[in-house]
Amino acid sequence: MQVNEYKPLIVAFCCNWCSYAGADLAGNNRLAYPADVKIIRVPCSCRVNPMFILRAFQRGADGVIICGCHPGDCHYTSGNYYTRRRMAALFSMLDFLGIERERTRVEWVSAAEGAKFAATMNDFAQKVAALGENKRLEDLRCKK
Amino acid sequence: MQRVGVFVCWCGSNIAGTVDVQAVSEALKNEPGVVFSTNYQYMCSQAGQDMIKNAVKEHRLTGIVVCSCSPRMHEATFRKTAAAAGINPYMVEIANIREQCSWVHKDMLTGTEKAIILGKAAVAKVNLNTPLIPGESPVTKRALVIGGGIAGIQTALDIADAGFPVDIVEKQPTIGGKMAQLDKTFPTLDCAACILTPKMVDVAQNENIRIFSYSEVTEVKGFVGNFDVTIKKKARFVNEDICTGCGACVEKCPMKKVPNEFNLGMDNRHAIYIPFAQAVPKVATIDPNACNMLKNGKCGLCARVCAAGAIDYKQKDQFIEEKYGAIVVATGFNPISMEKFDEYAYSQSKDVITSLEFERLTNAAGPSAGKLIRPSDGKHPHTIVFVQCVGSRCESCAEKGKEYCSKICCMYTAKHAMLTRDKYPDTEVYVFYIDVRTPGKNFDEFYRRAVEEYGVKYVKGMVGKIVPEGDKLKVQASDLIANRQLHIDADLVVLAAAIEPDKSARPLATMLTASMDTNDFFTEAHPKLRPVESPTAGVFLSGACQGPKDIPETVSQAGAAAAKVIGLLAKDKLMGNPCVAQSDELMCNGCSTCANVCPYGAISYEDKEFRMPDRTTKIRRVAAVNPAVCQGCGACTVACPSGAMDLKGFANSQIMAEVDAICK
Amino acid sequence: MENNQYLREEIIRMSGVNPTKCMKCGKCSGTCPAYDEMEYHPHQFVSMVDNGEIEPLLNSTSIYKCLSCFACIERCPRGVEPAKVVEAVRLIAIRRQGANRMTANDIPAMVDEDTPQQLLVSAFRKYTK
Amino acid sequence: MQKITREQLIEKASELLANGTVSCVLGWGAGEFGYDVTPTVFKTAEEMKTGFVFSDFCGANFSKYLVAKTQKTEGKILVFLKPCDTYSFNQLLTEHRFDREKVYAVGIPCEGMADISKIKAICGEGISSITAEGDTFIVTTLYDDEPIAIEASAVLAERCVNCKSKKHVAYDELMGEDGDVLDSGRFDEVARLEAMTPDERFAFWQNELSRCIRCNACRDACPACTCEKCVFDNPKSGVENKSPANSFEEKLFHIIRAFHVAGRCTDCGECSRVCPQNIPLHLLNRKFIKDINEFYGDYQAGAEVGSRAPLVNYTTADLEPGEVFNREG
Repeated sequence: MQVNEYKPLIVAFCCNWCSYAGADLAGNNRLAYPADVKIIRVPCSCRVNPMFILRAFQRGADGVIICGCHPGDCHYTSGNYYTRRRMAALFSMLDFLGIERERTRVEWVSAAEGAKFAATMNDFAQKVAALGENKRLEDLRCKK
Repeated sequence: MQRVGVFVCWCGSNIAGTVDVQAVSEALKNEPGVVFSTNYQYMCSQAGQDMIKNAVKEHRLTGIVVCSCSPRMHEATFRKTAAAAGINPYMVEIANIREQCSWVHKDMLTGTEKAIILGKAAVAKVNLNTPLIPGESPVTKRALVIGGGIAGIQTALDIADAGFPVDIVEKQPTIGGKMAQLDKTFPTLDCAACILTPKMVDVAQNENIRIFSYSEVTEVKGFVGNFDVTIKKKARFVNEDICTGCGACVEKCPMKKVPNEFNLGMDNRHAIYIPFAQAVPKVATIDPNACNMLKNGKCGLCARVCAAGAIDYKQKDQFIEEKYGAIVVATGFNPISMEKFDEYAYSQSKDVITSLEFERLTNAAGPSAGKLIRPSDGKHPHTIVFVQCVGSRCESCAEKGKEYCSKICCMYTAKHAMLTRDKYPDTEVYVFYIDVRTPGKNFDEFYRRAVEEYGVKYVKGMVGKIVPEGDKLKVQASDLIANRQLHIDADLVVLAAAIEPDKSARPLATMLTASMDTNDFFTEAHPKLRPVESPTAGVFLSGACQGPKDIPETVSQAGAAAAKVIGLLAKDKLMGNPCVAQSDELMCNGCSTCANVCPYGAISYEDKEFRMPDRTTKIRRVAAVNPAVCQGCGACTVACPSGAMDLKGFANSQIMAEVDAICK
Repeated sequence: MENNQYLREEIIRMSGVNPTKCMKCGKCSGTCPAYDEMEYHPHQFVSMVDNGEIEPLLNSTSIYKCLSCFACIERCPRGVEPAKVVEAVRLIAIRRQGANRMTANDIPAMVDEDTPQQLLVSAFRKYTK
Repeated sequence: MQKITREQLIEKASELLANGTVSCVLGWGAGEFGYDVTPTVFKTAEEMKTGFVFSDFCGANFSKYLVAKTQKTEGKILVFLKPCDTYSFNQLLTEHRFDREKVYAVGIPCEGMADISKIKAICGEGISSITAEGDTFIVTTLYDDEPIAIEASAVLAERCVNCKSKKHVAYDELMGEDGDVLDSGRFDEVARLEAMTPDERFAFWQNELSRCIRCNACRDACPACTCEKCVFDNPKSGVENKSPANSFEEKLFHIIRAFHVAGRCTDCGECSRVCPQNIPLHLLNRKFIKDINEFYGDYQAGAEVGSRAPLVNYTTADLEPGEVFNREG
């Protein structure tokens, strides 16, 4: 029996208009998800620079998830379409470097989808926890 | 370094029930920059706000972190509090420890731990906040409406009624647009001219409205509230101010074999012409491609018969520059070309016509004076086949048709079929359809009337092929319900051609930096919640330029666009959102990547001179963001490889600081 | 294509149904319990009658497969009453000389112990004149 | 061996200098060793005769130097462009990085360039001269008495083995014949890595990237890296690190660099050519190119001026990031 259960650290970038409101709704409805998830508010999912994601990993995050409005519903018309392309390319690249693909995710959560937000976070946290601590992104260069 | 004050709210037991607020305020005391930290039962209450104001004074705070409910709830409240206390409202950050912490976590330990981390992130961010001041810009109280169809007319009338001057730019010699060409209108069957022409007269007589007919917009500069627009008034070789529209010139003009575009080429007009009797302005126009006088200097008859002396063969294109606060796009639509639909023999037979041509054929002012005849031989048609969805919902043949539903065809086809059966009960009328779409008030009832009362034969299935044979059109079609092929000898075939945005829309969108979809329809700022605004601030959408729509819908949208324009023009000054992008000129490469992703066209480029360390100067292209247009999405900041572009209020360094604080 | 306007009008008169009211949604056929037994289905009856194509219906056994359960009438969103159309076509067939589906001589062969008498009576009424 | 000779290029340059078409020439100048070249500006035909080099070692893509040189030079600059250089040239024009009017571009054919590290792998260090004779290089070294003969085809640079195009997409004048876009196997190595398990891939990159010394040569040679100031040199960016402070940063650097050039990288291969540690950096770029081609349709940066790069574009029907992996099955 493990006494000290491993707790992953998860950074969630949420767009102000849909997903952040969706997270608020999850709160309003008291839908629990792990406290490991820490939310950073951004105006739009397209504000998320790949550097923020890598920085989070660098500083010890075990998983990073980006949430935005559903495609077609972006408050800024097209922001999430750019997010979709950028993150598809970036995540594919991280996979190419041998980093576990389950550590990154993009999910569209509308302001009405409090339940989806909580469910997504539960699922993501569970998957990241199963992977264990993020070592690869932290120390790729580690001397042989 | 900031002097940060931290205020942890209990929200009664909403937060305090799961988060040890005392521990949070204690823990945050030790964060860099924090000089004061406290907690209180209800921070948003008057007492709570006073506590903040006093602390600002007492501890000379420059930044405030409130650990409370969602910023979507009370960010505005606490910003006002900060302003009242004399510090910049954008020096406030909220840590959301209610919706995203106390309400979703059950035990005190985890709740408190997380609240502290969220608080630390907010402190880290506020340390990097800078005071932001929303930009102000004046508003020119004049609107421009581009397009003088029913959409433009209604928008202009509504804006003018509110007391603001409006200019209509129409590329044709008269306003009226497509509606002026129609015969009757569904579902009430009132005649289009009877309801449109009074509005056209209203426009002409309204003191607040100027009409630039036979004109085009050639350049748009500026931004919301402050557009500088150049309008080209094409030479019409007639002095508009003195022409009385008597028509004597038209009668005498010897050049009478010019295809009449108003009747879609089904009859001829003169080289000098007034498009139709109720044209506004009722002024003659000389077609320079047809007029002998303009082509080779021989004739001059119209000048001789004009009692007013309005003919001016030397007239030149005129360029007018005007300032506007708002621009409404109402460029409308056209039926697509049928040339490529060989299967319907449109190019082979004169008796295969489009629905718009059918409108002219049944219009009392049309080429046949309203008598339904076959264009080829003038005979009365007995069997008429209507084909719906010609070029609509046509995904595989992009060069021919359009993938979208043109929306209006089902209804006007029902109207045509019904009117035909009404006036000529001896005709047999077939309508071939894929679906009959009638979502509108009294629309389905209208279509059912065509079937039930007027005996129009609706057949589910498409016409596959039409072959002219003798004086008949052999129509081969499918009846999907009976599951068989039909062969009909028709006298006349009417194609419900898909509609597409006017060709002038694309270059106009470029000028306006307004975005368009792949079909060249203008995109809305939000498809549901801001349907009459373009994402480009100050540009509004009216009518079919935004998507296929019928007259009632166009008029409602026109009114809605006018309301938005009035709302804008009623303001003396526009306050911007200060959280906008900003480019650091020293680092900008001028590569245009940011402008590519900007949904608002807020980014422009200029060549700037820079002094180099070696005292030489260097001219470089750099980006400049117009803060009045930028909405602050941040798409450009990620597109920018050099990091020159940053977003105020959500700067790279601020978000990175939050990441660091969370991950530490 | 056959277009028997006389029979069309006759069926419309007999049934009191206006087939042009049909909007071809197919709900009648969707609800019909005898659908699998029929060559022509309720919606086709309505549409074929409207087109004056009566002969194929008269020659089809579909007119006898209709149970007259009236589910189609119950469900039709336009009040077209397809079963009445079927009934009218059936009557046209029965009224033709010697076109009765059943005669009294056919009855004994159909009787078994479980068959309620009422069924025989109603079938006899329905398939003869 | 190159079909076009140094003398032909000097002759062309002299002609253009003499008739005033150009005021100077941006070309390959002799480097420290016989096999390395350095970007050099020649003002006269005489300067060219002494210092200009054109050989099988002139792989360097000088299009990015136009950004700085056009700013400093009066009149037009003559630049010789191999087919792959023309793509970078166009990409820089797309990004408004220099004034097209200030450049006179002469397209020259390329038969593929030699990779000095492959030669060194055969003859070791201490190369004192390399001469080309037909399809053979004659290499003399300090340590061998006899010159060593090497088949040119055996030491062709990887990027030339997998040459994507012999077609010039930009020029004012063309010397020799134009070629075609080729069907290269340039994505084969990426595909090979993709077929590995994540652990194998991780091990592969750990091995490669752990050699990185953050000399920034890849960035300095890359024709897409023409930023006035790189984010990694900018204290305000929050990721400033001129030299690595912790073990993660090489990776951050290389991922971000590849991401910043994604959709803009023409796959010229300069990054790998100049890497003193022989890290196959071009594979990162090719991964992005391969993905972009597969996700959003074929796109070749620089093929035309003014095209919109895939990552600054979108369609409403794009695949979801989560589908990227499902796609592979």
